[in-house]
Amino acid sequence: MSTVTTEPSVRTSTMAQALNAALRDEMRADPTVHLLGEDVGTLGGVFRITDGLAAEFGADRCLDTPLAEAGILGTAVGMAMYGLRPVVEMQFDAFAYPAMEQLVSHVAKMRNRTAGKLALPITVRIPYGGGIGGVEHHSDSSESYYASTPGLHVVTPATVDDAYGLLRASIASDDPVIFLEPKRLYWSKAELNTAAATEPIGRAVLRRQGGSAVLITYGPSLPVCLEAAEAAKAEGWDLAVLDLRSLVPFDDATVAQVVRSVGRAVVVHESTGFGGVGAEIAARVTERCFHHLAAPVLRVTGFDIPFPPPMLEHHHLPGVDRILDAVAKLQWED
Amino acid sequence: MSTVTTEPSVRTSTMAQALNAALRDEMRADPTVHLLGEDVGTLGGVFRITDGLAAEFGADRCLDTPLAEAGILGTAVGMAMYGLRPVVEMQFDAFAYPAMEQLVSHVAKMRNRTAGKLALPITVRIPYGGGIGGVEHHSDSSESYYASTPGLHVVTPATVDDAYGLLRASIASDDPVIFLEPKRLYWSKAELNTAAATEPIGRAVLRRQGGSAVLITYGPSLPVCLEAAEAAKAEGWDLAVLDLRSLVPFDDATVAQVVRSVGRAVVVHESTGFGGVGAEIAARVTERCFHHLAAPVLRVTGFDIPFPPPMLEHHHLPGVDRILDAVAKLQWED
Amino acid sequence: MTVLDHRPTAPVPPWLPGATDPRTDPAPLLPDHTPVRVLGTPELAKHDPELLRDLYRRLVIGRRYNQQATTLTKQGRLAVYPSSTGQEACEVAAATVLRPQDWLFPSYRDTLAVVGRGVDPLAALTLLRGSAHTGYDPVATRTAPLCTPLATQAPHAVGLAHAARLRGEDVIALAMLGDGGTSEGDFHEALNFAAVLNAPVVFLVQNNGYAISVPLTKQSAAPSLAHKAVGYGLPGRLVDGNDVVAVHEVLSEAFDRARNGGGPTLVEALTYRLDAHTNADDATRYRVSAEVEAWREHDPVTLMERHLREAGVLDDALVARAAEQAEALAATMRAEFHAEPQLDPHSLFQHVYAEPTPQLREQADQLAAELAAEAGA
Amino acid sequence: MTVLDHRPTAPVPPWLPGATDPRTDPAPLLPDHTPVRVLGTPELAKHDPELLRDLYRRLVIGRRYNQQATTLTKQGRLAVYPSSTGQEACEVAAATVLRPQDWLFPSYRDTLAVVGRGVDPLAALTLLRGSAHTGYDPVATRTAPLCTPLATQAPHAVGLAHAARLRGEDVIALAMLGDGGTSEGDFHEALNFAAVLNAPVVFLVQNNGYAISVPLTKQSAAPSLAHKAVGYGLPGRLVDGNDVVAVHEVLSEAFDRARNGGGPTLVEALTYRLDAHTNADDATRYRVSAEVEAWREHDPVTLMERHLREAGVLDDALVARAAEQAEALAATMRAEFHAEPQLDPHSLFQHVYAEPTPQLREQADQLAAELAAEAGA
Ligand SMILES: Cc1ncc(C[n+]2csc(CCOP(=O)(O)OP(=O)(O)O)c2C)c(N)n1
Ligand SMILES: Cc1ncc(C[n+]2csc(CCOP(=O)(O)OP(=O)(O)O)c2C)c(N)n1
Ligand SMILES: [Mg+2]
Ligand SMILES: [Mg+2]
Repeated sequence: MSTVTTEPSVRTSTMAQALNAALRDEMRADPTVHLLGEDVGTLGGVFRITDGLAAEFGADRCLDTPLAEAGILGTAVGMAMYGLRPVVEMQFDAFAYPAMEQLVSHVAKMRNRTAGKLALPITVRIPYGGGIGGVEHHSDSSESYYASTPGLHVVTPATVDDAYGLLRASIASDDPVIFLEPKRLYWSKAELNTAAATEPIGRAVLRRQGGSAVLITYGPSLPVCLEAAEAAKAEGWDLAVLDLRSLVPFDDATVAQVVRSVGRAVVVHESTGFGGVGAEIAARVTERCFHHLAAPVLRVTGFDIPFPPPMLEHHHLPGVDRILDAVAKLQWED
Repeated sequence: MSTVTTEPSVRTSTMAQALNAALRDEMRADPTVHLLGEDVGTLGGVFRITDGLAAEFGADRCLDTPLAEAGILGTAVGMAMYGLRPVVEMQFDAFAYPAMEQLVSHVAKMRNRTAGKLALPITVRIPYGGGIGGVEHHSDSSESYYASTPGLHVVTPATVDDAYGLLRASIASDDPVIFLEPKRLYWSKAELNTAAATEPIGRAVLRRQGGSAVLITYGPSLPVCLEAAEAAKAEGWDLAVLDLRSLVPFDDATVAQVVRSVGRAVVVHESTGFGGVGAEIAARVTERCFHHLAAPVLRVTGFDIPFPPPMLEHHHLPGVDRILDAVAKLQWED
Repeated sequence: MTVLDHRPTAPVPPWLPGATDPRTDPAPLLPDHTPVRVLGTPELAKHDPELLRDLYRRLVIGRRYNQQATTLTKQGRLAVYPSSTGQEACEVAAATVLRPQDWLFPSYRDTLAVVGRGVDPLAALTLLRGSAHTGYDPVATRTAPLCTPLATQAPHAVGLAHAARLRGEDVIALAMLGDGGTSEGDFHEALNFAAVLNAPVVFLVQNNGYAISVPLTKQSAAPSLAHKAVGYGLPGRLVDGNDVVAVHEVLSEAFDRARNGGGPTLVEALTYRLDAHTNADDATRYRVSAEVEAWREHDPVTLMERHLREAGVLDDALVARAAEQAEALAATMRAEFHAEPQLDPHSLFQHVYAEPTPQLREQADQLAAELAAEAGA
Repeated sequence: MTVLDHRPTAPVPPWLPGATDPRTDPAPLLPDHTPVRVLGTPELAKHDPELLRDLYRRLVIGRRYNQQATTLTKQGRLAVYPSSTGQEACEVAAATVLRPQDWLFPSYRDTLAVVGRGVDPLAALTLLRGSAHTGYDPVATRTAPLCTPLATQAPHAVGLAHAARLRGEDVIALAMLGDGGTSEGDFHEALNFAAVLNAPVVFLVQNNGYAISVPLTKQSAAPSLAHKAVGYGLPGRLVDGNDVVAVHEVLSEAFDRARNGGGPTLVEALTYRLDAHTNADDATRYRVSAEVEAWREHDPVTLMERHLREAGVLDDALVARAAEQAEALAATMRAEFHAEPQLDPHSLFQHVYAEPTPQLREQADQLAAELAAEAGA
């Protein structure tokens, strides 16, 4: 991470504000950091994550681009080639798809294609997931596309601290990072100490201890898992909750250690299940912890359907009950 | 499948020829079938899969389009909306990425978005995978993107018969099908009986019986697995080989039945491992067969790297030795 | 001979004369400097008074529709509404020019055009209400679903028009999009395909000066968006988008050209959205009220009323009739949206594929069990 | 005040005069009807004879380079070679116009331009040899990797030029692509970004009449590809792509304009590839030999030689010198490609990330163990 030249602050902050603070502090610390995207300048972004940054740093460093996602990311590639550190905002998950070719064929591969001569320190910020009543194309969870593309880091915060710390670490990374922002947590609040909230990419963290089983999750599903763990007490289950924070690289060491110690695991995410990141997690946990498992690693995920209309989305999103149903299936009779 | 109005034929055929025959027979049987793509007309495609079809059916039904994959697929969507049955050729795996937005936001979702009123019977043919010495961007295995997108069928043949039968079934399907053609098998040869080679989408098939363990695979890796199974005899292992043929829908019934009967499984594919389709297979097999498993389901896949240059690709692609190494790890001591 | 009539003739070597002469077209490629206007010009007199009165009536109803829909968002009856207030002239002209057999490819902002061509208002707003995705049958109504991913509907319009032409049927596709949408690759690819295929499709770009907060000056450096037609060998037309008669005239010409095998046209209509981008947007962040007020002076509804009255085509009685019809529509909307929507959780699994996969059947069963348990608890 | 100087001023309402006047530009938007030519015109005399001789020499070497590379494919020393035989005038002019600080964004067909600007021929061909992806250091050589996904390098050029301008550095980016590439969305988005950002970038489209088998008539209905500039508010230029002096002149003008803050230019060079698309292609499937022969008459190398001899700028000695240098290059290429390439399997894992992930470290160990076992066996 770049040297912080700004005053650290401690205050109650929403995740949106924490992301804004991370951008501001990183822009102050490193003049090569440039933001670009649709409506990021004058408007401050449709979620206001870039609020005030054009005013502070000027339109050149917080650029309202034409409306073309491949063009935005492709332009960012060129900027990075000339030594800038671009941070791209995609307005919503589904609107990042037009940039897929630039992402897969260039952003992810450039370092490899050039034997390390050309690094692309680009951060692509993508608000993702449902739970905010968005109409179609506004609630996709597209992490599996990115996580299965070698060359990308895939990071997703679930707390206010991590939103700040991980975004700064992502911008400072010399590799491209897909930074997935759980949009339904934008308005979640906590105390943020910017001096303390530093976090390198790649470490999972145990958010809750528990001896019966572990819920492995990330991003938007963390609060749901914590709620489920609380509710599980009534059933006599003491559930640990593990927050991955980074899907790539994956913290095999921490995950395996926790799973081995409890012997039962449920993976929870709201993205569709088939071919989702949960499949990878379940598969690799099983490969590494097979003889410690009392039951198969189960998955609680969104259904294998296009994201539903707002009034039906609660049926699709994994909730406390669905998680507890899965926990109940963990063959407690053994 | 449409009524076949052509004479069935029996002859030795390459996979490329079988695909060509399937297109021809489907175009003869159904006048609404239209091909479009880059170089599919006059040239007959860079792999000659559409050879002779413009001559037989005219330029309107075998259309050389401008060079723009999103435009091609988007145009196909409109054609399908008007009752045609478009078959799109993407020239290579990596060149399908520009069409990702059309694919994910429209092709995969249109039926769902319109409560079934608007079906898109589009087949997108994509030559995929390595093993032919292609330079960068010519050897990607992109099946995980498609398999994790609800609304798409994802089909991939590994034999000459299936190339014919599954392509016809895909074109005849009222849903969009991503038809992945293993390009290194284009020149593989077998007897093709077009009358017999019919195959519905969605059924896995056991290509080789075996009692020790099962190799679960598809597309380009089938011949490698069969070779490995043969070589395994020397080690005293009797390996079954299961060819999935369709990744979506997934033939859970057949897969689970075979895994339960042998108790050990290795998933083999050449796509990168992390977040690959193999993760889904391993995860769901484990969920369904946990107590029948003597060992964790292991995966043998390409490494988590951008596809290597031609002279190094053999190190990346799963080969017989790597498969046997995995089989050796199946905890035979139990 | 195919309808495409592609002659892959050898490219003429460029040192031979004539090889690179620009296309000479009955419809000149470059748009006029000034946008086409009819209101306030002698041209108005040439138009059928019945058509003019109908356009006026539709404008009044359209404005009321926009207002009522906006009110519904405030009452929580609609999840979101991207209003076309100020842009009704384009919406109405589009709806009016479409014949029953033609297809409309609307963007999210074009519910008014959708309703205008005959789709039930409730059905047209279903997506924005949030109870289902598309509320109408696109095939029966010949109206594609409202399209959110920008410009992605444009190639669909091309493909449909092309398919209709291949079948020898007289069908025209109208794709509607905004100024921001012209920056997307799909816009480019669609225009190029349309031109190469000579498809009977018309592109109507409503240039309302903004893509959410981004003004046109940051979107394009072109003399006009209509100039974009030149690079595809297509005719481009610039029209005052608040002059419903002018938009109708320019679209009609484009439709005639398409019908007669003349291929696609790109129309840029200069207009302005008087409301925010959607009810969720705060337009004061990026534009000054003086600008909005200036455009209010050129409001498409009052403009039309003034000029038709001047021309003696409209009188108080007709104005009152239109207002009544508008109120009736608003009342219907209020009533329909007052009722709670029918929601069926099981519908989630019904139309993912023609036949649900085994996986979806399992998942549907799971949800059914959950709902049963909830109901039991 | 920022270099972009965006003034998000209110859009002028269209009923006020002047609102929609086309941009008046010192560089007129529309290309001339006829492509710029210098050879065979009195203009030739105005050019520095040293430059002319250098261009000639480079053409001769370039032709030989193409021939040798093609031979290497036949010998199995290159996996594939997309030859620029017939297009050397564009390749040479591009390489010559670039200053050391400028950046080149080549397509797969532009190895000759890459070599021409000073990259080692072996390094330039590494991708096509198949031993590694990019053989040269893009930063040190200011040459982006050869780009295969069509038109995707165009936005990179824009971004780089924009970044250089933001830093106040005099750097121009030259993006090279083919006629087919202009159909891709990325081309459109790049031109639009370039225009809006007023970036110092030049787009050189080599219109060789074909995208693999697809002739230009199926690719575009535009009067010329240079006309595409109009839709972005950019100047477009049409040039005889087999006239190296003309291409050099047109590119130089475009570079001057960019350097002086005049922004981007789109240049279309009319040319022809005399070879097949690559050695793997069979061009007889889609074009007739009469066409090829007609273009041979306009071969860029012989054309240049003839006109320079006529102008008294070139004599037998210089022609012989150029041929010698070309042979020397060919000999170097033969020698370099005769050696077996150095291959390092471990390199597979080295540059996926700055630091290998734990997963990649495991996989690298696995491969190392496999290779050790193989070596042991
Ligand atoms: C591909 C894509 N990117 C981004 C968005 C988010 N978005 C919705 S509307 C909008 C602005 C569109 O502006 P314009 O095309 O001018 O249409 P208007 O809203 O003015 O009618 C944006 C950026 C989107 N819907 N699709
Ligand atoms: C996105 C993408 N789609 C398809 C291809 C496959 N392809 C390689 S070259 C080529 C034709 C390109 O034609 P043109 O742009 O005219 O360049 P030329 O080869 O004539 O130099 C095609 C279709 C590709 N490389 N990238
Ligand atoms: Mg707009
Ligand atoms: Mg070409």
